[in-house]
Amino acid sequence: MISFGPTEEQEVVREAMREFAAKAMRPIARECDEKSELPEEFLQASFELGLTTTQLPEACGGGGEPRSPVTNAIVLEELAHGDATLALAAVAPSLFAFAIADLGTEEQKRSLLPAFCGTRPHVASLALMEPGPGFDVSSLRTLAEPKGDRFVLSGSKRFVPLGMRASHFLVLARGANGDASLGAYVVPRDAQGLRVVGPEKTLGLRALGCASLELERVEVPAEARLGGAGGTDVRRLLNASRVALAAVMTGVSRAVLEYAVPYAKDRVAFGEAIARKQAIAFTLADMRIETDAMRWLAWRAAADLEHGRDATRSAQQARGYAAEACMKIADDGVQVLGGHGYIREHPVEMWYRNARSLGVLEGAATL
Amino acid sequence: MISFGPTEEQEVVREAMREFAAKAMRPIARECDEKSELPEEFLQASFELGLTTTQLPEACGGGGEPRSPVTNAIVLEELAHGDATLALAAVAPSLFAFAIADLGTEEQKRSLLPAFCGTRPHVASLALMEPGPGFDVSSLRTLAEPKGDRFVLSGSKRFVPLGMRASHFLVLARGANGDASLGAYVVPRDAQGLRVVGPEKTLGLRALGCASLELERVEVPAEARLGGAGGTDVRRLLNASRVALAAVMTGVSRAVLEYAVPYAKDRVAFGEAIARKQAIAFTLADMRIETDAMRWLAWRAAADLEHGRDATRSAQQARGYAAEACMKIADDGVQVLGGHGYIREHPVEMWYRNARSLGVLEGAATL
Amino acid sequence: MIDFEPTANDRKILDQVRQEALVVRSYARHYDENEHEFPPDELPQAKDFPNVFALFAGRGKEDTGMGVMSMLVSAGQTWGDYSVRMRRGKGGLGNAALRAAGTPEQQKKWGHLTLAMAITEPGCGSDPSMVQTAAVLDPASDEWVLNGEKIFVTTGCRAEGVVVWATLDKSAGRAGIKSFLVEKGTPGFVVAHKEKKLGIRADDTAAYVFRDCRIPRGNLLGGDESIPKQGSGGFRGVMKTFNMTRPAVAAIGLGISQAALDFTREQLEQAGVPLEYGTGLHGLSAAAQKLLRLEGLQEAAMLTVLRAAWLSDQGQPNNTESSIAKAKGGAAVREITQGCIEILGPMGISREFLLEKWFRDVRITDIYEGTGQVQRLIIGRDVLGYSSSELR
Amino acid sequence: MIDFEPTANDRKILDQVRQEALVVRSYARHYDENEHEFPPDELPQAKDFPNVFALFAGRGKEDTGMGVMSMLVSAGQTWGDYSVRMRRGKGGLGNAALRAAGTPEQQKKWGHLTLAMAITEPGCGSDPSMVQTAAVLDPASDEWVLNGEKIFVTTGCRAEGVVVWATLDKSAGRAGIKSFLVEKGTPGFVVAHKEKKLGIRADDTAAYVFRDCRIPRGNLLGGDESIPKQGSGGFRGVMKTFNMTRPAVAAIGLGISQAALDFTREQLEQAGVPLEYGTGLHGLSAAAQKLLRLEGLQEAAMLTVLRAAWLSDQGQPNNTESSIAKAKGGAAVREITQGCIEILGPMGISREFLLEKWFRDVRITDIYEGTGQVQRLIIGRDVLGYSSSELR
Repeated sequence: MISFGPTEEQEVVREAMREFAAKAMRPIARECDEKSELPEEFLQASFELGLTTTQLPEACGGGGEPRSPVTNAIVLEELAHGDATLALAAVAPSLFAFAIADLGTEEQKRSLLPAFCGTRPHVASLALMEPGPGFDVSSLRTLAEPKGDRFVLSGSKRFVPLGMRASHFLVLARGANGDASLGAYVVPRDAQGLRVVGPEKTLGLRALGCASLELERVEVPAEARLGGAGGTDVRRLLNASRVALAAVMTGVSRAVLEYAVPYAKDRVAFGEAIARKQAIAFTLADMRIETDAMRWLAWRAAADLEHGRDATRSAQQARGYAAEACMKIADDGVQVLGGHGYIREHPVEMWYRNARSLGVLEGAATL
Repeated sequence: MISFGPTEEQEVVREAMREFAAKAMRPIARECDEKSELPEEFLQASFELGLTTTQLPEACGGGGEPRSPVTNAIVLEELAHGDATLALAAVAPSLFAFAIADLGTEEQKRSLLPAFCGTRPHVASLALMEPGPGFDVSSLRTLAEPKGDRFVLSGSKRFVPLGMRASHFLVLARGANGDASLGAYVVPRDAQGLRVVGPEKTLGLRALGCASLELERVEVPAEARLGGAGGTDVRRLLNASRVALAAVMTGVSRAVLEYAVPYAKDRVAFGEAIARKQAIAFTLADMRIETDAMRWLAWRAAADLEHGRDATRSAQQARGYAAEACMKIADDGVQVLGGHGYIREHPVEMWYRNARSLGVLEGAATL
Repeated sequence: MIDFEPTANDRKILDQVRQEALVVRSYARHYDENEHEFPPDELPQAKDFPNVFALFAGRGKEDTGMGVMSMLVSAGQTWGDYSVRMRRGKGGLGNAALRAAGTPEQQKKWGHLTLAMAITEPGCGSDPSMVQTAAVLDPASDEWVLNGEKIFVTTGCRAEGVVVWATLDKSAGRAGIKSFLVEKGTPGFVVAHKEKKLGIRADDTAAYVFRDCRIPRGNLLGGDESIPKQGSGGFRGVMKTFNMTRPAVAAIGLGISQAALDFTREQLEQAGVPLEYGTGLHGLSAAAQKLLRLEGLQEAAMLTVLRAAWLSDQGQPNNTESSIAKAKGGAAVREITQGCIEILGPMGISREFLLEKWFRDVRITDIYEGTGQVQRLIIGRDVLGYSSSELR
Repeated sequence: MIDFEPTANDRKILDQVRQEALVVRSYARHYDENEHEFPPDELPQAKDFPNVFALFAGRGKEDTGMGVMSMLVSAGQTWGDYSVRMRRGKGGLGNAALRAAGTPEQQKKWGHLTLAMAITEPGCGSDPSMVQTAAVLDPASDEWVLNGEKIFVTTGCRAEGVVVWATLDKSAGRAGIKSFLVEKGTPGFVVAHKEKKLGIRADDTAAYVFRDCRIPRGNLLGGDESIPKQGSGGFRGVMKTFNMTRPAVAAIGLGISQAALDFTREQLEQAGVPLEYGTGLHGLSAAAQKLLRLEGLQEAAMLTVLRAAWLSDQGQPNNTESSIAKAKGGAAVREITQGCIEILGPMGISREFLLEKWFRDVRITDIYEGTGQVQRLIIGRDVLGYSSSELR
């Protein structure tokens, strides 16, 4: 059935997240960006939202609530409305944990999930991106060679969110000698041959504490492969991550619109509020149009995930569309503010950097 | 030396062409489109402009004036400002004749050029395009197999301008068995195995009388190859054609702008001329910006041709940019006129069809 | 619960619509090339097809709402052709206006007629409040006397009657505008001509002239002859109609752009061009990437349409969302059809195929029922909390 | 004769500029990451490089005009970096204003100083006619007393003096606006702070405060204290400056976007991506097609800049063309730098490379010296034959 109606529970969650974003994220976002630092208190506070824990199985100490990608998309839009960097920091662990919960073996769940269900934030992260021009999933160069009952991982990873604090990495790699199939491998931070370098200096998302990984023949047991030695379809993992990014970009876009509107109504030029000029007003109207469209695409892809339908197409469309629209909205936001869009006294310049950065995470979302 | 200054002679030619376009082209354009017909009188009148003859060698009865691609670009913008279809009809023969004059053997010049220097219009045309999705020069399927001292041509051609009236065709084909090099072959209309079908029904440019060619093992002597049995670099030919198209699209764009301006100043909505609304005025400003940019790109590529520099890059940029900008300008023109942009009482409707058609001649100019 | 999958019952209807669309297509080119002809009210094949509306029986609460379904049905029909239908449904825009603004008696009296709606005038474009057509009451005969011209009247030739917007008092602006029902054949009511257009040529779009056209006093829709002092009471009444039509118009256009996308994909696939989702973009050709991008744009636009319709199914206000759907749809269909021709190249402009026709037909979407500019005014006012005088 | 090839003499200069730019680049990241520092007026390597301006000697009529050359030189320099120079040229925007509006005596007196130009105010954005800073004549001391605030003053920290726009009579609007020269150190003239910005961080952009700042009566540029009844005489005088600066600002931005394109092409070529011109687009990858498209956009924008400069070389009016160059350049550099990051993907946002910096630096282009919106007002008025009151 086609319906745009959130459940009452989803409405409640949305409200709570909106409040958290306004109180605990927006006010600290600029300082985090200037210092490229993620405060412990924020990690603790966001951990206490239970974004990860509540949806993990009871057997592992979780809340046992059914996983709802749609709810998560709603949550992420609200958090990113507060700040995209902090929103990604808040959910990075769940990308790892949910991957284990959804695609992992019983043994993997037993050994890895309880850590996320304690009283303190636990960090583990997804290692997907790699150095070099035009990275995308079709061009992974990190290899996993089978060697007896083990896999040997070699390659480089970049922009691993919260990588500087992570206890484990879920490393995506191609099979060696001709086997092009993608696999995901759980690698503990202290693994032989793994070097964690960083934090990486980036255009935006500066407080995300991204790390680079250098893997020199890192050996892991066959059971370290997500889903067991035989592996599993990691596309579900990538699709979930794409939907998450689409939701984040929706939140950023809405933030720009809601910041630009009062500015344009206050700002007087040529004798009247600039908001009364069609060039400005229509730009704001377009922001509203596109923010709506982005949200529905993200919801649609999330619904595919939620009902176990193949989300490959809908997730790519959601992320691709959001990347293009969010970049334009942030760019227009700077233009509406004019000189004030270019200085760091206003958040728009930060959103401009974040929008461009979000659009290329995991590879160009649109060309 | 970098200069945007036309010569006095070029100024004179521009004025003459502008007048011809206003008097002999714009007034009949709509009827030609509705009837998909090209009046003899127009062919005669445009022939008398001497666009082709004056720049052909005196030895062949021509005016012997130096070839000036820049002047030709200026001419084409003005003619296309009158009507793109009629402009292409007026210069289609010169694409053939100039190719022979610039790249042909002495024998080819002697045998083919005098016909263009008579008192009546003579038509010969370039056969480049082919059926099937995504045609472009990289995917020519028409083959020229060497057979003794002859070539055997096989394939299909589409959208051959004035094809229904042409005495000869300059057929572009790939070498057979592995030799991927492009060649151009002079094929008389009455050649064995050549079927000329049409006129083709098209979205725009309806009066251009385009033909399809079906070549079933058409045999031509080795000397029929442009430049002789060894061939020649046909890219110069293609570059010249691309510059011509860029100039035509510049003229169409200027026509839209100059038609939309008075309309928008007359048209009253919500109590004032719509031209006073930023949404409309800025659209018109953008038309002016892009029409300028298109023209300079076309001139730059033409200057490369004129000075014998490789124009491959500049010609592709000129055509690609013009195709995108001209499509947008025609589209915006329809929007500025609103309902009147959708009905055939105004030329904008026709320009919208012509703009889309021009942009894909010879294959997509932009993607 | 949020979801976007049609139910089995939904699919039954949409599959049927698709079957009819495939038949309808075979007539599309003929009526485009022969614009003086009108497509039949019923195609010969109609006997083999149950009436789609019969399938709407026996749907439950767990099925998709009627508003949303009607958008999908509209898009499904125009996927076949803009003008040709297996069976022409009775009724035009005017019937919607009659339902929205007419008294019960008026609905009873004229509901069975196919009614066009005449709003636009040579001088007023998409600004309905500028209506110049005047209605003057003649107390002697107790009749309204209409004088004025209307253009772009959809189904204007075949309609049996028309709902005309006219003003009782130009000085009153919007407030003075009322809608009147005029039956065909009324003296002084002349159908001037069928417009020659870029596309939708099989469609009838008429121009009307009213010269001292006299109609009974009771033909004023709603019957309220008073001119509200402020605001635009009467005007609001007639404007109601638009909340339903804007998303519908967008859906109609998106059915056509979907046809263009499907045709383009099919052609590229036959040519062996890889068009996969999920692989990175760097693996794709320029043409493939462009097609995937346009497919995403299509989905985005359609979702804004469904959202506006869903709100009305919920009985929630959807004025802004209707404009969002119309603005987004109108822009998207232009970009999509232009892009498909670009992708296919020269064959895209050949009248051997329907793509060039879809490119022409769909261009009306961003023009009628309020241009994209008008929609942005509505959206902008909502976003900024401005009145129509603050943002013009 | 129409042509677009630099002469041998032109190339000598441009090659030299390129050599310096390559050196300058090695300093770019440092001054971006350490925005409190100012780049030196002369780099250590300067001794190995002749002064570019020496090369301008001995050029003939067959060489490219000075205006056009200065655009190419500006673009060539910012290809290296926006702020760092091998040798910092004396003079700022204010010097241009002094040349345009100052009396011979004034030019002689202050020409040797580096002069900033202070126009924008917290309240008036890119609308110079809204200047609130007031200049009041004190007959007793025969001094002007200035009061007001200015922001976004380029080279505001290091300038030795500033040309300030102030009004003699707010009620007179544009006509009342005059420009005054204030030397650093004048009591009541406070340099508030260096702005923290998205990009061009090594650049100094200051905020000024004038509090009862007294300057000699002779510091009014041009010396004309009268307020023209209609039109905007004094204002026109100061506006002159912009005819030269708008194309220059676009050229400065296009030097940066060219750097982004060259870096992106180089990276793709190293990765073995085919990037040929001349072959059809269907043979190209999505990334290649996007790069070629952006390279064309770069050329298009640069040509509009050269056109505006060429007109001024010919002594022809170029007000509209200057706005075309600024509007086109401002939009092009945004699209190009955003697109290059898209093409290179994640590496594009790493501060290991300068691309992300170019993306930030270049964004100022469409903002200062009049936003794209302001430029479109100027172009629109010209296209429509409207006055500034008819199109606002």
